[in-house]
Amino acid sequence: MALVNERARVLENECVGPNLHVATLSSPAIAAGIEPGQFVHMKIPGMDDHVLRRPFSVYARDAEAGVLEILYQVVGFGSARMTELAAGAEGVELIGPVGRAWQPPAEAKRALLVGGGVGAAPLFMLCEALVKNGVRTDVVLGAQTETALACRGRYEALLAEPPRCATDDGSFGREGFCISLVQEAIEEAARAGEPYGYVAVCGPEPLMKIVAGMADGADIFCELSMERRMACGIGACLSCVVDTIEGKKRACVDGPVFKAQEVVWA
Amino acid sequence: MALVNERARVLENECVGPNLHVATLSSPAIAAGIEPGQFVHMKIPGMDDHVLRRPFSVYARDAEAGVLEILYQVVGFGSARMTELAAGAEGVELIGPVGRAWQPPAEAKRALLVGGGVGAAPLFMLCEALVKNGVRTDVVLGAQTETALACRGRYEALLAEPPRCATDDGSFGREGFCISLVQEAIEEAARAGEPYGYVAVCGPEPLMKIVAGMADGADIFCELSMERRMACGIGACLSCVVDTIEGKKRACVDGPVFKAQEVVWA
Amino acid sequence: MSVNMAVNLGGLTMKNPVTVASGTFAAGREYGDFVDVAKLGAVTTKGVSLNGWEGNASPRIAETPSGMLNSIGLQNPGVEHLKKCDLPWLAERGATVIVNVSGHSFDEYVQVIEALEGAAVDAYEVNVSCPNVDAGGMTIGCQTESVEEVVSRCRAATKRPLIVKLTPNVTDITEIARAAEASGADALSLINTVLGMAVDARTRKPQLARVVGGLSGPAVKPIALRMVWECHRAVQVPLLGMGGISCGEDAIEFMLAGATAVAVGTANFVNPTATLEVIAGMEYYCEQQGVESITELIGALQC
Amino acid sequence: MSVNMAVNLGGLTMKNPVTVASGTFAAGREYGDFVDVAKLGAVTTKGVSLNGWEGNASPRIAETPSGMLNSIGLQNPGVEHLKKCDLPWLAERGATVIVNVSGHSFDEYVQVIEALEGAAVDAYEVNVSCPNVDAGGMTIGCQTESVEEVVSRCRAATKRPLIVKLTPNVTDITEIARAAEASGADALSLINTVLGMAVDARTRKPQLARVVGGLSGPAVKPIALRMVWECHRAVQVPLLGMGGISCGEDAIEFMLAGATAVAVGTANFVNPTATLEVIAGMEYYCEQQGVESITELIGALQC
Ligand SMILES: Cc1cc2nc3c(=O)[nH]c(=O)nc-3n(C[C@H](O)[C@H](O)[C@H](O)COP(=O)(O)OP(=O)(O)OC[C@H]3O[C@@H](n4cnc5c(N)ncnc54)[C@H](O)[C@@H]3O)c2cc1C
Ligand SMILES: Cc1cc2nc3c(=O)[nH]c(=O)nc-3n(C[C@H](O)[C@H](O)[C@H](O)COP(=O)(O)OP(=O)(O)OC[C@H]3O[C@@H](n4cnc5c(N)ncnc54)[C@H](O)[C@@H]3O)c2cc1C
Ligand SMILES: Cc1cc2nc3c(=O)[nH]c(=O)nc-3n(C[C@H](O)[C@H](O)[C@H](O)COP(=O)(O)O)c2cc1C
Ligand SMILES: Cc1cc2nc3c(=O)[nH]c(=O)nc-3n(C[C@H](O)[C@H](O)[C@H](O)COP(=O)(O)O)c2cc1C
Ligand code: FES
Ligand code: FES
Repeated sequence: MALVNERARVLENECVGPNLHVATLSSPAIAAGIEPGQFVHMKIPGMDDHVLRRPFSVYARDAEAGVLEILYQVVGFGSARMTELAAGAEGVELIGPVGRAWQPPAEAKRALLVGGGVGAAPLFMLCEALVKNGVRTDVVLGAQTETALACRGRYEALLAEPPRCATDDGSFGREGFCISLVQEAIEEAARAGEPYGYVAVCGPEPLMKIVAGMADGADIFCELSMERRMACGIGACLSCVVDTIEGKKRACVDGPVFKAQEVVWA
Repeated sequence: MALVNERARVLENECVGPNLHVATLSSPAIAAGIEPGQFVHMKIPGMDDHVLRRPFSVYARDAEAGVLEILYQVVGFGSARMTELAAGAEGVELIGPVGRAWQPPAEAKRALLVGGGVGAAPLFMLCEALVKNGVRTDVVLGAQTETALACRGRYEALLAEPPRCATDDGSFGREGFCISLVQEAIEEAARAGEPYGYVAVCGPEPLMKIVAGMADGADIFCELSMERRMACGIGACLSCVVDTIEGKKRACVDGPVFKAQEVVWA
Repeated sequence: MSVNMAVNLGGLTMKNPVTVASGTFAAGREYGDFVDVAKLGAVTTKGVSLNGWEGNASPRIAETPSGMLNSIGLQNPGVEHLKKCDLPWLAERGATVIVNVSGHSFDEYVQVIEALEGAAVDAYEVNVSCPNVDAGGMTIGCQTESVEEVVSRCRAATKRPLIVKLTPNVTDITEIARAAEASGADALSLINTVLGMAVDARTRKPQLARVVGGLSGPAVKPIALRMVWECHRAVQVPLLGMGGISCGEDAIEFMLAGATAVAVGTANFVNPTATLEVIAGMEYYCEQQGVESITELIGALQC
Repeated sequence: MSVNMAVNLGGLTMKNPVTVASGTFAAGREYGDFVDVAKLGAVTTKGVSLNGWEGNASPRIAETPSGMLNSIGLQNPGVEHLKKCDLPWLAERGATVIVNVSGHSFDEYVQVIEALEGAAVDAYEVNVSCPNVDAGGMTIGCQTESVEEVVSRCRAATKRPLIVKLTPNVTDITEIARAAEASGADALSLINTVLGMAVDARTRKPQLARVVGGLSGPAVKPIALRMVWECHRAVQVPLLGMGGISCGEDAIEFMLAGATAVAVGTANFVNPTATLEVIAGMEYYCEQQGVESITELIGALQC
């Protein structure tokens, strides 16, 4: 759909984990059009000395109610400011829907989604779509600690099998990074004769790089969502480039979802 | 008293006329020490791209309750932002009490106070003090229109004779500027054999200049309160100088109240 | 009252004084859902070189107080791509087009202009803020000699309006402005970004991969205004003012200081319709102040 | 863990790296209710000339996005007043004192220093951003020749640490820095304010009576950081960094970029205890990062 710059109202803004919040926004036009993996470029009110918007993936949407959810982590000034937006707050503006959505191959019968930290959020709408299309979907989630596995409940409710989880402190699921779970999932699926036809990963770059490598090793088509600092957020300024085998591409409109094989890692 | 930088809480913030508001602030230390004519240098919250405080005279105070009132006019970004501070708002900081207070001569038996626009506010505590000391006090107020005579009610309640008023549009009192009222008051007082021993004026510079001239002509000691853009507000930066017969003086600490005869007009 | 918003920028007729700052608006297509390019005084395209440049490594931007740094490094796909993809798109929509020209050598500037002479271009804006081999790897725009050289060579290559875009990173901008004027510039554009740097205290690293970058946005507005005012008093040619313009009032300030036209850059990022709002804000100002033609404001500062 | 905060700025021992920027703190007395001057690494006094200057007309300041302009014009009551009123007050309180020196001629600089040699002063900061008769009315700090001249003459007049304060309004700050170093500066201080201007669109007047003024505050921080970093790589003498520092993290950024000490200026205006908060913030950073001596951070930027 065409881009819009929509004034959004805050309906709810809840703390859901350590430095983790979910903002629920009324933004009907974008809610109607947004696809899994796309993002919104948010003007946060009350940031007069900050000249840039902030990009956030959409965690969930209700097209009929005209509502978007964003799961966000407090990492700096803007995300901290966001936590102060009370229900009813005006002044948020969203440019959206922006960017390349996840594009799972139509022929993939089984999919593996890997979310590290808040990277679990941009995969949720993808997961819903895959499940709806009858694709058998497994999810691996990693986080620092149990309470940071903020999306786990929703994935559990959606999936036949609960997501496999790892926490750095071992407070839930496997202790350590989630990478071993990914490797196991890929191997198990292959052994069971139902190999994955698609891997989608979102999280810190080192995680994505490793998962991309594993998918490549197992010959599975893999996509990932890249984060870059963004100025315009709509493809004009070339702030956000990612090195790819075809040269520099813009994370905002050529991505944020890239084919893993395209990406040239730093 | 020594200067403090006091965190003040907003107790009330009311619109009292066209672009005129009264903010009531809890600021016990300053409320205890402030004298008529002194001001506070206010840090307004939510102005991150504005690096300066804003100076405001104190309209009224309740030393026991620890409360200050400020009458302010919306003229720019900061004063507009102030109107958004709801009761209970935190984040205001006040440096105070700053500056030279009104210093009516002890021997003055009768005083005339002249307030143009919001200039009526910094004279109110002076008026209270004069009345309390048994000085017969007359007040002349000028404003654009009736509803802008925001202090009138208080002066009326305080004084034996209501203030003489003029409005630009004639909606209350005399039509036109208040200067003719000042001249008349001075002449009447002289005729009645009870001449003024003190004139205090606060308002736009052209008004103050004319009133100072009238007082000078009638040989009455006159003080006035000068406005200058201020950075530090406490005498360090020399941003706020006023030309005087003794050279440049700082409006923030050598003023804001100056003897009229000292001032060299532009 | 209807305000006459048209201005003439050194031979370039603009229906209103507002263009975009090169590099912040690509060639307009990305903003297509927000801004009808025909409504702008002109579209200034992203800097273009002969064969295209890769630009710098990421991160390329950082946010600073009321501003941002960028070290895009003039990434662009080359002049042929501009001719094939962007200029026809702009022409179809009736846009007035200023092409911002870059080069790593004096020859490259001329080659870019030559390549564009047959195309739908209304004016050139020569960006002298590029580091350049002929200038010993230094920025051309910092020395009068290299400015004179590149401007006269570009001048010889075209009869179209030639705007020279100055860098603010100099001791005396009027000296450079006069050199550009003397070498045949029809107009001057200023300011380009101010060299700056941002540091991440926690990681102890520069925030830009390139370490230093160009500062833009409201933070630089006072610097830009000062330079426009200085140049207005130093040269006869008209000025295209920019640096931190986000609203109509900002634009009016630039015109009062001496600009004939203005460009909106960084403001597009936070507000994709900033250009249109600047135009509307300028018209509103004129109506309020009884200004019949916006040209009355050029250099009308009272001091 | 207790952090060693002491630094040595070209022979000046400071108990911590934080001083105030000249002109923003007078000689400390006005801030007496907020800041114990003995807690600061040093107090840098307002620029002083031989017989005192009147300064410019009002309005002298204007607020700009994340910054302010000033055109105080170095108003000061002259060096005798400083000696009689301010230096004893500072000495009584145990402050380390840097006196910022101004002059309208090269001779005047020397005379100010000579007048102060017997007084309780720990170092001089020579402000080369004054317009000067010997520099043809131009700012001394913009040309290497006049910088060399004034610095060598001041150098000859004192054995005390001589800090030279540079102006950012130059094409290449490293050239000026090298000239100052070669002429005997023990340290360099940077940056002074950036020349700017503000316009009131409604009245069509400049906001400053003097039209142009010096930009300071957070807006200039990226420019200041860049210049500190450039000079750190160009000269051996230590640097006193300033420009928009408002919190400990800002100060750390300057040290990482190459500053040995830092000054807090405009931030004092909005927060009268800014200096103390900067010191506390720097200590906190060091504790968090396991830095035992703050000197470890000088120029420790990883790039
Ligand atoms: C396509 C995309 C989708 C994203 N989705 C989410 C999400 O769903 N939930 C979530 O918590 N975060 C998400 N992020 C990261 C989010 O944009 C940053 O956390 C946020 O911009 C930080 O802003 P700040 O003001 O708090 O931090 P600051 O560090 O103060 O920001 C300074 C500047 O750096 C930029 N920046 C800082 N961190 C990042 C980052 N990781 N990626 C891109 N720019 C950054 C900011 O946008 C800003 O311009 C996404 C990023 C991208 C590019
Ligand atoms: C000693 C003193 C007492 C004052 N008392 C009152 C009062 O009781 N009520 C009231 O309404 N106003 C008072 N003023 C004026 C008040 O300070 C300004 O209206 C206010 O600063 C405007 O801020 P702004 O952000 O709305 O305007 P902007 O125009 O956005 O402010 C820009 C800058 O200019 C300065 N400025 C603008 N107007 C003035 C002005 N008239 N005087 C000084 N600085 C100015 C601001 O402080 C700021 O630094 C007083 C001023 C002084 C010096
Ligand atoms: C992301 C970005 C890219 C830019 N690219 C160019 C460019 O290609 N050529 C050029 O002359 N100026 C370029 N500039 C400078 C702008 O055109 C403009 O001079 C500067 O940003 C000041 O205006 P502003 O404050 O409104 O952004 C760029 C600026 C930014 C922020
Ligand atoms: C009001 C004011 C007065 C100043 N006076 C002087 C001065 O007398 N001598 C000097 O060398 N610098 C002077 N400066 C410059 C500051 O010392 C400092 O270099 C500059 O403000 C940048 O630091 P900041 O952004 O922290 O304010 C002055 C700055 C301001 C804002
Ligand atoms: S953020 Fe501008 S091109 Fe991607
Ligand atoms: S405001 Fe700083 S001296 Fe008055």
